[in-house]
Amino acid sequence: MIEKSRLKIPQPYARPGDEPDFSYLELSPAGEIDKPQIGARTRDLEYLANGLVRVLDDDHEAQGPWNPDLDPEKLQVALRWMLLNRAFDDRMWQIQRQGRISFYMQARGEEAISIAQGMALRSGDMCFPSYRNQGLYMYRGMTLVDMMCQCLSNTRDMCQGRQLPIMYHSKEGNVFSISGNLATQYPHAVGWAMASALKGEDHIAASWLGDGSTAEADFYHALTFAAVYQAPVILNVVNNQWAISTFQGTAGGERRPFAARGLGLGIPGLRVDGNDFLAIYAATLWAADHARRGHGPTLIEHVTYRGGAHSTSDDPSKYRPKDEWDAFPLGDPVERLKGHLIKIGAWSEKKHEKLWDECVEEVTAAWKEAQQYGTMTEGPFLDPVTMFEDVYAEMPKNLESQRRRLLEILGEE
Amino acid sequence: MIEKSRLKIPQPYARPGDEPDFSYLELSPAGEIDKPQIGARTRDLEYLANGLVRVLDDDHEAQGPWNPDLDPEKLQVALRWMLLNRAFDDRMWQIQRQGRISFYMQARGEEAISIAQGMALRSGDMCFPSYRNQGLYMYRGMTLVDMMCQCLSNTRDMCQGRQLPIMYHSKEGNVFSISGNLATQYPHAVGWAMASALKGEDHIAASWLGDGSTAEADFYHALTFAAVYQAPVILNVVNNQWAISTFQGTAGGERRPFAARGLGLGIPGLRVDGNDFLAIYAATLWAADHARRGHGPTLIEHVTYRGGAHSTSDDPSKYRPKDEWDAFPLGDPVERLKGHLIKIGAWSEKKHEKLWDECVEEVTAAWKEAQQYGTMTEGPFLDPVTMFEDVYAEMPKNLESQRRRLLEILGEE
Amino acid sequence: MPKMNMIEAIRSAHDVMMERDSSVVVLGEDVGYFGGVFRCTDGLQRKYGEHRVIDAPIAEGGIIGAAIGMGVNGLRPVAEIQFADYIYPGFDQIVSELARLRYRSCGEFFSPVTIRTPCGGGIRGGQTHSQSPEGIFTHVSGIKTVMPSNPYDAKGLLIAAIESDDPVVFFEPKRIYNGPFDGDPDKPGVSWANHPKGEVPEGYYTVPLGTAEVALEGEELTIVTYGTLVHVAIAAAAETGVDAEVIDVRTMAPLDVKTLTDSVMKTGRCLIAHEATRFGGYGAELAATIQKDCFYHLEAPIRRVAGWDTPYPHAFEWQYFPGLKRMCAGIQRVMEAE
Amino acid sequence: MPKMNMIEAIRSAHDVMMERDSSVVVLGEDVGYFGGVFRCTDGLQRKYGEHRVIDAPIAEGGIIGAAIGMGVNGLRPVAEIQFADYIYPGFDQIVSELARLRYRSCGEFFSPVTIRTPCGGGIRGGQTHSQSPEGIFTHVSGIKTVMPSNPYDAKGLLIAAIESDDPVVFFEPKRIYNGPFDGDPDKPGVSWANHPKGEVPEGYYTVPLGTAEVALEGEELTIVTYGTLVHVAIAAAAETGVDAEVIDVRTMAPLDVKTLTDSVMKTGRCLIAHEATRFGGYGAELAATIQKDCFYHLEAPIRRVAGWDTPYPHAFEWQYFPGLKRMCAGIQRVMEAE
Ligand SMILES: Cc1ncc(C[n+]2csc(CCOP(=O)(O)OP(=O)(O)O)c2C)c(N)n1
Ligand SMILES: Cc1ncc(C[n+]2csc(CCOP(=O)(O)OP(=O)(O)O)c2C)c(N)n1
Ligand SMILES: [Mg+2]
Ligand SMILES: [Mg+2]
Repeated sequence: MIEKSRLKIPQPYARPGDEPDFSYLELSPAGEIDKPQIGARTRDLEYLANGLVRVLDDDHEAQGPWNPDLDPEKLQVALRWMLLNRAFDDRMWQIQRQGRISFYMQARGEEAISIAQGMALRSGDMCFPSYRNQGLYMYRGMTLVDMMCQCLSNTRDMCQGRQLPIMYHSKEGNVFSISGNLATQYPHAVGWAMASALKGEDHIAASWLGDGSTAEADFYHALTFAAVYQAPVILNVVNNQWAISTFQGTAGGERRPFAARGLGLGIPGLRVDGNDFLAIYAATLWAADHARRGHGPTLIEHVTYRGGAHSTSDDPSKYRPKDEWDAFPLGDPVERLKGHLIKIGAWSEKKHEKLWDECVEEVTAAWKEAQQYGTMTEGPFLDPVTMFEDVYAEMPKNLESQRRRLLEILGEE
Repeated sequence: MIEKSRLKIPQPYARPGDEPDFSYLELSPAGEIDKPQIGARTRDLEYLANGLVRVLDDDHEAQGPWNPDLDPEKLQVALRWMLLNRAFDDRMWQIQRQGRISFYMQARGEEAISIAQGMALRSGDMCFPSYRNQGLYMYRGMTLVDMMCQCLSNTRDMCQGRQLPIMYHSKEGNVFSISGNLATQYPHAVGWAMASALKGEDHIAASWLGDGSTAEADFYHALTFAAVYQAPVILNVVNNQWAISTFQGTAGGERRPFAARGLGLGIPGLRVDGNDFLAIYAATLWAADHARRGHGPTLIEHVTYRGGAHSTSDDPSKYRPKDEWDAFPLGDPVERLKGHLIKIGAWSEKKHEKLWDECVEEVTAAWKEAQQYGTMTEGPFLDPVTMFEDVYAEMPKNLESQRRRLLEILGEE
Repeated sequence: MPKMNMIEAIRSAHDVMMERDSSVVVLGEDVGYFGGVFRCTDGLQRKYGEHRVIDAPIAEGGIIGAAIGMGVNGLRPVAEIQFADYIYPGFDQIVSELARLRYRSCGEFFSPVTIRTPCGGGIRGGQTHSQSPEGIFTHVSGIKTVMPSNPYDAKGLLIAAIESDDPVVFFEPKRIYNGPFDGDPDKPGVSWANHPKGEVPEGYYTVPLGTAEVALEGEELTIVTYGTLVHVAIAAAAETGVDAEVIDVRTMAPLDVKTLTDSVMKTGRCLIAHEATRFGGYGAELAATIQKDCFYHLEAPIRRVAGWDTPYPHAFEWQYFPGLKRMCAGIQRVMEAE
Repeated sequence: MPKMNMIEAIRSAHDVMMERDSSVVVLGEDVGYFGGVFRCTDGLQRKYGEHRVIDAPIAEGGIIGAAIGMGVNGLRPVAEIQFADYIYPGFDQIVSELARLRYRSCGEFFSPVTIRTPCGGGIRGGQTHSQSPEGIFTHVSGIKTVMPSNPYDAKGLLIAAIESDDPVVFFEPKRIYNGPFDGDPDKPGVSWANHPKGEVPEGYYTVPLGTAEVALEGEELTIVTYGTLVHVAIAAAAETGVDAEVIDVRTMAPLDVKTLTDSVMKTGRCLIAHEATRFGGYGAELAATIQKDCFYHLEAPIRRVAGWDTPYPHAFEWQYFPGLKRMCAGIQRVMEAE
């Protein structure tokens, strides 16, 4: 009975074998989008959801009202973090491929988001990240060794072996615990921000999720609560065009940008070039200011591209053109920041190479150290009976006796 | 620690003791809003979510491009259904107050919506109503006796005593079963519409929920699926200003109208005077046409007022001004249609009174008949062991044996 | 000692805790200005303001999700879900987040949310205002599940729940909000005023989570139950003349196994009763545990009296509800066995 | 007879039903072009087109809600939830709508949705890719709950589920997608090719819902289990030398009580095993029912071997998983009793 189907099934612009096609992406030239005053009426901000806030133009120059005018030194620092993020990902990917950790997810192509926003937020602001925000943990003080130990589930693992690799958490750094369940952290960020406002503090919260995850209920719950209580929160949608094998249109991104998703609730949306460090930084500062001054939430859509596989469990050449990233009109965030620094005379290819080598070395050294705390095959190992801890604040009797039982069983070995 | 709270807590415009205040309602004069062509670009339809489609002006004249130009006879028929709806509600309310049914919910003040939309849709279109759409069941052929028998849980109850009063269903009339859970029917309507398109049929679906219910996940799921697959569906938000004790701002209606809720997904929104029969009829025809011709979903917000208590379980004078309805600028839908008919010379006060009396009599006669099939206190009674049926298509063993057990226990009496 | 019904006791628990601890905030549908559809939060907003007693959008998932975030930021949120039948939209946030946060972050993050929700039938609520879904929560590690059967316990357990750093799902059997109920709907309503557990201290006290209570001492049979059915069990003991011991579980998870098994070892017979549907319900866990620990003391099979495995039908709620008659029949069956 | 692993068998069930019945449609995350993250729908979109194998937004609640509506409009939707751990956002639609629709409309409306979802651990998935939530569904009247343990049953049960006018939640133990697994992760992987239940007819056949199967005959002890643990139980029987009868429940609800109780009446001893956490799990229902019906035949308390009452820890999955060693210990304890 389906032959006569009139249903519309969204189609990605290119599948394996097709020419990559990003003509669907509506772009604005760098510098073109106006920057509104903090406190402008929400209705007057709607244009921001349709345009694309860009600072870096194709010649690597910073343009227009969103240019945050950062010192070259600060930009060099940013570049270093982005490179470190990439070097870390490269290495961990390789390590997973060697079977030395069970799983991994990269941020390749999206590094500018975590680093720019990490830098634009204050340390007292609380971050509720998704699994591609490792850069946030790094920038906020988590050592590479600690991150690797988490991925190894070894004796220094902050998660004590309980979580899949990459599911970090950092109370100290004000970065929340990553969940395997998509989008669930979004309403937490809003609740956290509401509490901050209730306490009369001026810390804000920020959260991140992917284009695909916007379809989950929690995304909407977060928008609703944020709008109703004008919670001081920045809600980021990282639109990297893909959600595993489905393109952003499957999440409803075809007719209006994700930045517009909150307009119906009166939440301003900023659509930002997600591969442009300066634009992200400026947009985040704007949204943070907006929130901190009591004007409520902002939704930021970062237009970017998932440069690698979804995770170590899939092969993207099965569902999208192999060379799609090369054709992505917003390029590679690392290359673009580098190009800008070179353009303004604050960087060189040579320095860049050296920095990259440094990052790779730093990662190598960390990996050496991390392994000392144990690997999947070699000790020291975590004590399995720790698995009964932290289910509750105090261990109840059923867990105590199960713990004893496991000890008995392990003792028999 | 909360003394310094900076959180915004939404405040209704009036509470008991306050002067009613509807200045927050953005109104447009009748006839002012343009009527777009079917197939216009979604972006060009955004203005419809901000304005208010009205046909009947304050002098009871029909104005502007949305005037559906209906025959007076048809309008008389509509008025009759609206009056019957009101007479039915009045009576059932009274009956509940006498303790003869356990619960009731009225549609007072919202009658135009069910009747106008029931009339504008085709009989093959499928309706997924909320609990204030009794008018839809009536218009689509359910007899008052059947409705009363449902409310009585008597031997002719279509629900066989399983459901609270008002939770009707009508396969024949293409009106779905009402759920006690808010908003759950919304994605059903979208799935139904998707199936219709898949089968190549041109039936559309329609669903209804309240302003408060828009906060539920299912509302958003429905919007997302409808947008992604361009499902032929009309999604109605009946904004009657209140959700039990909370005003529409608690659901996020303060900054943008509910009609705008789907704009971020590219779903056109029509904000309609929900007490204006002609406007609702025209808007529904437009949305139905839009859907049937393959242009996908429309969200219609009906701006109306809940004229009565939420249900027989609450007393609205505890949370809103007693005379708030009188101050509601869009009036009473029955009075407005009546006024229009009188204005065009097709009606009179006298005829109206007579019609009302007829409706009351019809209700009285139905109530007499309905009671013959049993009341809460007097037989005939339904057989309680029917409660084990329809849990599954065939009764599994555990239910069979529980059924026997109940028979045993009842036998002991 | 003041007399309180369960609604007043619950309100008083809120009041005591909001007074003592400024981090306690209340949120839910209609809980603020209106004071809740069952009036459990009545007067709190007037006393503590709109910033501590917050009317929420109708989104159970959003309420629980936001409460988790508030808890992470140092507050102690008490969230009301208007009916237990409407808790499912928040189920993912409860199971995947609230219950798991402490574990997955090794205690670095946790959120001490208390979720209160009225459950059970007997008020002509039909299938969507009568459910008892506790058995779905008891299977979820990381949360505590509580159901009081009287005003004294309700207040003491609720205070303990709010103070607990663990998340608690707190079920309130709405049939006994206003008075104990022995399962016979034809009798005139009884008030808590004459019930010893209707005496409730004004101030602060706790009933510790994780402790069952012997509600009636006896030697011949143990009835393990909770919520409304505690009263039905006591009435049935009187009606049948069986010298039954009635145990009020109070906290379903973590379970106070010892109080149960001590009793069954003494009596040798056990009946389990709850209002929720039988199949796969919490009573199964009770039966499984008791048969294992008391096997050599049991003189008869453990039986369950429970809601039938159907939705809760509006018109037949008294045929559905495991009332006095079915409780008596259950007692007799267990007593007759052997 | 063709050899299939469980993935192929599941795919084949889809294929057979899509071929026979044009109202069968498939929807889920990544099920279309990509063929599913576990490849269970691979090739179906190529064969049946994008209108029958539909890539859905990442919204489990939306998927199930839309599927219900499709079912009401005459389709037979098969929805995949990518991991059972992610079924909770759809829980309300399953419990409040899918399970209740036929009942509340007295059969006028119903929706024959099948929800497939991979469950269980043993693939290093950590706590959010390893859960076995069947016990939460078995308590919900109005849905059927199924978990096959081998390719033959997987195909036959899935066809029966798709054909059923009742909604079915169909759990697929992902650890045995590619081969049976006796619980020892250090042994090399085994394929279904050499297993009798790896022989799967190409075409249409059904395994009726609601029937358990004796997977291994024996006289001394009954092990009641399902899913992956069927294989662990059989291995443990061999390892311990106990003449155990292993019952594969296959359909958890409605339960085929007779096959279980016949066996336990014969053997007099019973061990129940599942991978889900023990407390409040489905094993409790099995124990409660069996102790009641077989009380006078039981020579020892019924014991449960199950996942610990914690989330599923990534690094300790083999200490968590109720593997060969714990199954053997369980057998021994039940055999030693008395
Ligand atoms: C509730 C839930 N459903 C499904 C999944 C499985 N899953 C993990 S990642 C993913 C795709 C997410 O895509 P997107 O949100 O765009 O993020 P990206 O991976 O592109 O960064 C899916 C479906 C999950 N983890 N949680
Ligand atoms: C999931 C769910 N949550 C809560 C309720 C309780 N409840 C019933 S009606 C209602 C208010 C609904 O308000 P609105 O959507 O505006 O509809 P209205 O009653 O105004 O027509 C609430 C909270 C419910 N029935 N279902
Ligand atoms: Mg993505
Ligand atoms: Mg309303």
